[in-house]
Amino acid sequence: MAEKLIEVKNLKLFFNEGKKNEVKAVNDISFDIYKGETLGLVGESGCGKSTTGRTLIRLYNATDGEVNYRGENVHDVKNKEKTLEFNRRMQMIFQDPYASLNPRMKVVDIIAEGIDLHGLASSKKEREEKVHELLEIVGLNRDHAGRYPHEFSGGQRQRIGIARALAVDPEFIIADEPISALDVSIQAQVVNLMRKLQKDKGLTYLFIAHDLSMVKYISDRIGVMYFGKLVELTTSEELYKNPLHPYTQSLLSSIPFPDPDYERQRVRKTYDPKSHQYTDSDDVKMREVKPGHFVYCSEKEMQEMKKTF
Amino acid sequence: MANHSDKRFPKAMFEPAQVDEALAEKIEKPSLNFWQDAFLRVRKNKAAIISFIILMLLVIVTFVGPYINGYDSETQNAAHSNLPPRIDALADVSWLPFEGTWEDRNGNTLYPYEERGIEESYWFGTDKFGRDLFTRLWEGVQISLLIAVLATAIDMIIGVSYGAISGYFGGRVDNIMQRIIEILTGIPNLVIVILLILVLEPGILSITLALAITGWTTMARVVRGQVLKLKNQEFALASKTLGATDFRIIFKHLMPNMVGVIIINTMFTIPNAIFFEAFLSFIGLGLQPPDASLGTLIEDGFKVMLLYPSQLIIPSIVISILMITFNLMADGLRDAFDPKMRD
Amino acid sequence: ACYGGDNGSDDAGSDDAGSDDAGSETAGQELRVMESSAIPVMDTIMASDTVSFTTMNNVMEGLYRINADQQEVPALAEGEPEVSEDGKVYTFKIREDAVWSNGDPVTANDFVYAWQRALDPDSGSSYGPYLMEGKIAGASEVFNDGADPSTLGAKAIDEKTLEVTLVKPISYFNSLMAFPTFFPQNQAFVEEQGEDYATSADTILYNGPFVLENWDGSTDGEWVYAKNEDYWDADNVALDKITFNEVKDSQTAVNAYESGEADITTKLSSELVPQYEGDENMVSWLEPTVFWIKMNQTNEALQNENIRRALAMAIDKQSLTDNIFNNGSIPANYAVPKEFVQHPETGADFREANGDMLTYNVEEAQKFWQQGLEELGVDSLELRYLGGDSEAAKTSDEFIKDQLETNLEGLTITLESVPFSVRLERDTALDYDLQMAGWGPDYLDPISFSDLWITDGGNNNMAYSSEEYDRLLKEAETTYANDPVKRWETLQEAERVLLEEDAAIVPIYQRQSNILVNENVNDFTYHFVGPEYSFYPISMGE
Amino acid sequence: MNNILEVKDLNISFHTYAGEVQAIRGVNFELRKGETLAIVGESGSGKSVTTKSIMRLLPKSNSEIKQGSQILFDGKNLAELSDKAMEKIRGKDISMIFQDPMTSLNPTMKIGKQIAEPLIKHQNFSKSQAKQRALELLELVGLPNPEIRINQYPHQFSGGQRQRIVIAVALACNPKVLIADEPTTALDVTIQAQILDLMKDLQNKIDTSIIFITHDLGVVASVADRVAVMYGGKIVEVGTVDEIFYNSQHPYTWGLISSMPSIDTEDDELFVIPGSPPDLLNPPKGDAFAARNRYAMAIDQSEEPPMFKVSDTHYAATWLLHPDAPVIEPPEAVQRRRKQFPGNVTKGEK
Amino acid sequence: MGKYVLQRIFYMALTLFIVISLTFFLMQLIPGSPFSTAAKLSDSQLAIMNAKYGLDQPLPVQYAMYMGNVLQGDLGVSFQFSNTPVTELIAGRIGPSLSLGLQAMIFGTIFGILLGIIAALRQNTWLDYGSTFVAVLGKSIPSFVFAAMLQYIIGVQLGWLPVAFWRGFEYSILPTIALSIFPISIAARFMRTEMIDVLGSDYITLAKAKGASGYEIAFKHAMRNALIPVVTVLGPLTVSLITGSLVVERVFAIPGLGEQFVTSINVLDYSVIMGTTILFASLFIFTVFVVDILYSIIDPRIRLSGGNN
Ligand SMILES: Nc1ncnc2c1ncn2[C@@H]1O[C@H](COP(=O)(O)OP(=O)(O)OP(=O)(O)O)[C@@H](O)[C@H]1O
Ligand SMILES: Nc1ncnc2c1ncn2[C@@H]1O[C@H](COP(=O)(O)OP(=O)(O)OP(=O)(O)O)[C@@H](O)[C@H]1O
Ligand SMILES: [Mg+2]
Ligand SMILES: [Mg+2]
Repeated sequence: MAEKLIEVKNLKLFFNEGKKNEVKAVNDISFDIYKGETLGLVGESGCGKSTTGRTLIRLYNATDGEVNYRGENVHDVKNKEKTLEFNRRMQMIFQDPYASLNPRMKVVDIIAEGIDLHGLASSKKEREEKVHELLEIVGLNRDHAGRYPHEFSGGQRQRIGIARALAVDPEFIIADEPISALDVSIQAQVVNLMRKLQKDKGLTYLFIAHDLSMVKYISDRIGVMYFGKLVELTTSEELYKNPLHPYTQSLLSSIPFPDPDYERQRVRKTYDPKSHQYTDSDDVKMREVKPGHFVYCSEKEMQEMKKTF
Repeated sequence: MANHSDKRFPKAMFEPAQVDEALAEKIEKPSLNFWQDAFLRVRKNKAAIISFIILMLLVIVTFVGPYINGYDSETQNAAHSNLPPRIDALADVSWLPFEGTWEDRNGNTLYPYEERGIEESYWFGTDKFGRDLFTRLWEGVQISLLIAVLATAIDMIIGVSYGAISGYFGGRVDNIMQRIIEILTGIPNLVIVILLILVLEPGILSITLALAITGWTTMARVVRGQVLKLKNQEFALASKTLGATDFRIIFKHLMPNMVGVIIINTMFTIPNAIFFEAFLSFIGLGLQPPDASLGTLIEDGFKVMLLYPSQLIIPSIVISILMITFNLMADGLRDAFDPKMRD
Repeated sequence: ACYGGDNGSDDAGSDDAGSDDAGSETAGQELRVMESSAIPVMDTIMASDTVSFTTMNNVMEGLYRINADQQEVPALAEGEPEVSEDGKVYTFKIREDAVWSNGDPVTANDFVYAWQRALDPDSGSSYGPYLMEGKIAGASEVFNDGADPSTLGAKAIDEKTLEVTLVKPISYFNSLMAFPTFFPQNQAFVEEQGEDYATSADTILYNGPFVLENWDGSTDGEWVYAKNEDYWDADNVALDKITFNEVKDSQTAVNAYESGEADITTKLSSELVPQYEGDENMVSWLEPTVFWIKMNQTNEALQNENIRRALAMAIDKQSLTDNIFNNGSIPANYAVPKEFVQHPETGADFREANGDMLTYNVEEAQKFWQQGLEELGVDSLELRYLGGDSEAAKTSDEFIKDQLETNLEGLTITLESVPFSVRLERDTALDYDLQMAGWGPDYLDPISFSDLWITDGGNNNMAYSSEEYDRLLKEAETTYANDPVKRWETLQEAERVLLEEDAAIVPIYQRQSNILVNENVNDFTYHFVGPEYSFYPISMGE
Repeated sequence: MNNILEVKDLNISFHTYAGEVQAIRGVNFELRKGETLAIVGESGSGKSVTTKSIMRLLPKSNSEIKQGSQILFDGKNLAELSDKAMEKIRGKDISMIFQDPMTSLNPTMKIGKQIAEPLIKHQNFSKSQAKQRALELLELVGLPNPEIRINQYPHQFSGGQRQRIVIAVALACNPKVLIADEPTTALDVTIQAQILDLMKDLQNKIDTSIIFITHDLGVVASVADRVAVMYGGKIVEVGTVDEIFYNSQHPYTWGLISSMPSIDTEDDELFVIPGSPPDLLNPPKGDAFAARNRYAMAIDQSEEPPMFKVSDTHYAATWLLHPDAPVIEPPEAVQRRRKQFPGNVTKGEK
Repeated sequence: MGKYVLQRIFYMALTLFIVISLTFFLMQLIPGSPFSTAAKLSDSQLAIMNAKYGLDQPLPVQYAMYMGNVLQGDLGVSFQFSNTPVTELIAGRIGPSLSLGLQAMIFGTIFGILLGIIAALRQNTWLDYGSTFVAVLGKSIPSFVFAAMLQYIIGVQLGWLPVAFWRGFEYSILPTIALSIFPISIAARFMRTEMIDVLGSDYITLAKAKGASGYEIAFKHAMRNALIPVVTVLGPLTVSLITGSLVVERVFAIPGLGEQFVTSINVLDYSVIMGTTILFASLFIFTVFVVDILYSIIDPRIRLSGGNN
């Protein structure tokens, strides 16, 4: 595959480290993101997806492990220019649209902030035009530029966040549930846009979401997280066809379909982490069960999985 | 639900048509920034506007006042000491205290103008040196306004930045900066001021310096508290991921979210400074007599509060008007900076 | 601790009984007084302030006491002392019936002990040396040179006989004996209490008309006198109880007075006086305190007598006291106050003979001014005026500045108002041109004013030096020491030299004290020097 | 009909500096006892505003419920109720799950307390009972370690966890009407399914009526009895869930259905409704959707379409249903999508 | 937390040490000595006195001696009240100041907060303006005027309450009111502005949705979120109030510390100045610490260590 853009090695992030209310939000995960691909990240809510994303972009300092961007550990960069450079290349769409918008700033200034910071517009007019363009890209209209965040609906706020991230022409975007608050048409619009940008500019995404059909549609590969751990990682096709980890299976069985009749009859699988019955001697880790298909399992489980195909 | 399908429309109306989006009227509004916007909004706050007008009138009077009645503020005339206010035009309006009389402790009315055979009228009366209080009042207000501006500037420049930096960077920086404030506050003001008397000539410069040494610490601590509260909010983080410098985050993102408390605190700084000045003048570091300020006029008037109440009441009314209009304007501003408020 | 219900009720019962007793006792005469400060010290040798002196004067007693007519009358002294021919040795008999509140008799040794203590450098008394040096034989040696305390010229001849030897004859020595610094102390008691002596009402012995109650030390803002039944003259003390409160603000005092919470106010600040003009409850008296401007003669311009004279005559003092202060203070055209001392024989006031000097006269002043300027060869002068930071000081400073600048063309005055400690420091360092200062005496004799201005005198501090003046003072103190009339005239002559000839200082005003005294307080008694009030003559009633 | 809630001619505007935003322009619907009404629609079309107005929670300072609007609950017009009376209804009879869980929780109050509060207030629970119940609720919404979590502050939770807390708050008092504004957007599908089950349970037990706002048509299919589709401040189509999924009439509904990717969508591009949403500051004349409607007709530009009846339960506001209008087949994408529905497949198999 | 507290205690001690040292030296720069104010001392007497109290020693020696004593809890003796130990002096005077300050603080804070909350709830109504009016007047009319008017009107004219002195609760009412005007106006003004901010937040809407009454909203939900500036300012104000207010003590003839301190500076009573400074500074420093802790209690998002990551 193509060049590695991001390499995450044994990343750990614990909140309240060492205290009795310690939370192991991200507990030793490793994965790579290749240039130009979209890596989907799904998993139970609260399993550490946002935290992973936020650590990649250095909003949190990793407790342990590395995040290499083009071979450089982002947590080591101290130099100002480098930092600014990273900030432009790597962007984040926040999960919480409202909290991430300054209530005292107008939409135009929120979106243009990146433009201003990185000097991407040569004149006021250009700046304004860029903002308008971005607004339209995300399905808002230019009149919205002069309003304040509280005047928007949830989905509209989300789109402002997206426009803000896009404004700086980043090459890697961490999108933390960027579309969950949008109506399907706008979702489609945003996803189309992301795909188009990816095609045109070779953008790379870490796409965190719950809507599995959307994740599947947009992602090249998908990682499944459970409780601070990455439990399965493979291409999206493979994941849907051959979910190996029981949590993944449970997840897939729960996808609601837009068909009332079907929904009335659906059967779900549930996942109970105790079912693994790991013992201390089991060396549970990510194992490549099939080429390109990694599962978090013990040796014994791997053998069993292998038997299925 | 009513069904309108029976209503008849011309057939032609059901022809397919392309609706041009651009047809929808688009009124381009001038794009204003946060501050301009706030200004526009403050204009709609009635209390603020009335306050502003009163304040402006007051400022005008302050600057022309000393020249309109022909007295100057410094000439002493002991024979005319402690005269009550008398305005000839208003002397007959009984509910206004401008008849030129005092009342003594037993409720007897005294007629000092008549008793002393004084022809002139002093609109706001005279002080114990027989100086015209009308002229002195406005000159005093000028000085006090200057002090207010100074104090505000110090608060804004030193206090706000200091607090913001301390709170934002946190950790060691905060630790050191906060300890410095503690030290500044811990050393008795009076000791510092007395030392200043020794090295400085009295005057505006000394007042400024005295204010600059300690006047801003409350502001710094208030701002720091707000910054601590705001700095970890998502929107600040979001800006950080865009590469905003700390400076920018502080001033563009956090500051607009704490204008409220900054304004309020300034409103406390101003009267503090005005009376601090009076105190400095009293101990010899502030203004030199015969110069007066609102603060010193009030202090002087206070001493004769029961005998010559107008000497206290008039300057007190002026400072109250000043402060109330200031505050209502400040509230207006505060609301204007809050985009959630109705237009 | 035990909180048993029974115990508690027992306690309550006995408390009740106690307060009943107290109630019947205090049903008598009670007075409520406001004082300008708490009592800083109750150790007689350590006191240096009016409130302490006043308290001591009422709860203790010395050989003499000043009465309502400002005359000294024997107190602990049994009649007048025997005075030696040369006027240097006084022999006092001490009353047989004088006792301390612990029952001990007051003895001659109590005086000797107290005075020796006052001169012990380790005790840190300031008034001891100040009042004894140069007056009582051996005082200076004991204090400065570490001479044996027993060499002090104060001896107990027997239990009730005290012999005092002076350095020189002192005509006002008896009145000095009314000053609390010279009060006796009970040696056994003082030594027993040690460090704790006089730190609260319980650690003091009393021998005066009252005893102190409820006083917890110098921080206590409220204290009480109770009648001393053992006082030798207790029959003539009417009041049973006096309550004191510290009140710093005179407006507050007036308010408390007006609302009936107290009977006697502190001294009224000048702003309050006009309100009570003509009110018969306002008691006013002219204090022997004079305010003047010192002119520092290290300044070349002020060495010029014409300039000094011009300054002295250019200030309308009458206007200051009448229009600005308006509190009964009077303009001072003299250095020794009015209504302070009287001619030893005729009883005429000091002022009667000497009259006014350096009175306000603008034309004259301007003439002198021009002349002075010519002599100096300048046409304008700039002088620094060191003022105080008290209210009255500021008022007069501002007025004087205006007067001088208006009346003397070419004069610029820069006001420098500084805190008291700074002013004194600059006074000592002669770091000023003009300085407003005042002086209140500690004993009733003109010399307490006159000796301020001798060359290098402790309070001169303005480089004034006149051979003539020094000579006159020396004469008064030595040659005429035993000739009161001559001495009197010499001191008057000295004042003339100081003012009329040399125009050395600019006298400004003499202060008047005003206080409000409830109308049912009879025989309110104030004093000019040392202790301010005596309460024992007071009685309550219509 | 057993309507627990009836909204009649609801008009709501916001007064902003830019002018009057006419967020809701004549909304009518009713909610029956025990049913789930799903509201779907364009983001910004007024779903949240409508539901907030039922609770009378719009910001007082700049919103205005226009004269004539009626919100009938239990025979009372909520639009005109006093604040005091409203307090009694809120949280007890009607409760609401807010869209933005991050900012909806009080940052300085432990979440346990936030859940317990309505219990103590409306159900007269004691403190310890309320705590017990709060623990149960947290368990029910699938939050692990509730004993520890109950004493934590909102910022210590992930987005989805907060959403679950908000749900717990809303469910606390067994409300008669539950308004759920995108309650599961931040949840993974397994938890989402749990939550949906929870709501159904509630409904079965106490006959709660639910207004369910969501963008996820899958969820709609799974929970809704009836569906209302909103666009530009109006309800443009309403019908039973089957009618909307299998026989939708409004071109906007068609657009929505076409835009959905399904698990096996392979297209390069997802279908998008062209154009941008109407500007509610100056709402367009006629049909607000006209500008984006492939099938727009001349009349759309001047006349607002009324609700045309499709069946007793199915109405749609589009001139296409006018007898004079040309008969139009739903776009091919919709037809294909309808066929693709897994339910269809199973139906076919049956 | 424990570590943080320990660290702060160390810094508190350090700060106090610096304050003491600086005050010590600054004070010595003021010309004069405590004895020079007694004009009647001759030079030789002065010298003896200075020697007695060690004031003739070189400054560093004096300093070392003083610090040594302070460490042993000995604050020296007053010069002005001859030989009274400073600790005794402060102990004898702090009582009235302390109880007055606390009363004023408690009353003022409660009343001020109420006033501020009412103003915020009824923004731009006459209630709001009225509360602003009260708060502003309280601050713009100097305290000496206010205190004197209270005394004159309520005490003298109406005779409702005692005019002066310190003899029991009744006597403390007027001075308490006079003092409380500071906390009232501060609490009212800050509360108003912060409350208005807070009342606009989503979580207040949620609280309303739960059926909380106006009272519950204001006090249970909004107040705490609005408290930070109030706490910031009122904390240290408490210290100034309990260590004595010159003006109020003077007007109501209350034997408190405020008056004492000012006099001690005027007469250069070194040890009293130092003693009072130590008292004030340590209380102040401690209060600032408490305020910082309060921050993190009030708003759990504020982290105590305040580290910047
Ligand atoms: N406080 C406000 N001030 C001005 N306009 C507002 C305000 N609140 C909402 N609006 C506007 O009202 C319209 C409807 O908003 P609403 O929140 O109901 O949308 P929604 O249908 O819930 O959308 P979403 O699915 O994105 O949450 C939007 O256009 C929005 O911009
Ligand atoms: N500041 C914090 N302090 C303590 N714990 C935290 C903090 N922030 C997050 N957590 C915990 O860390 C875990 C992971 O949170 P994270 O936000 O990464 O979840 P997520 O996978 O994004 O979930 P969701 O899909 O619900 O957004 C959660 O259990 C959360 O409670
Ligand atoms: Mg998340
Ligand atoms: Mg919404």
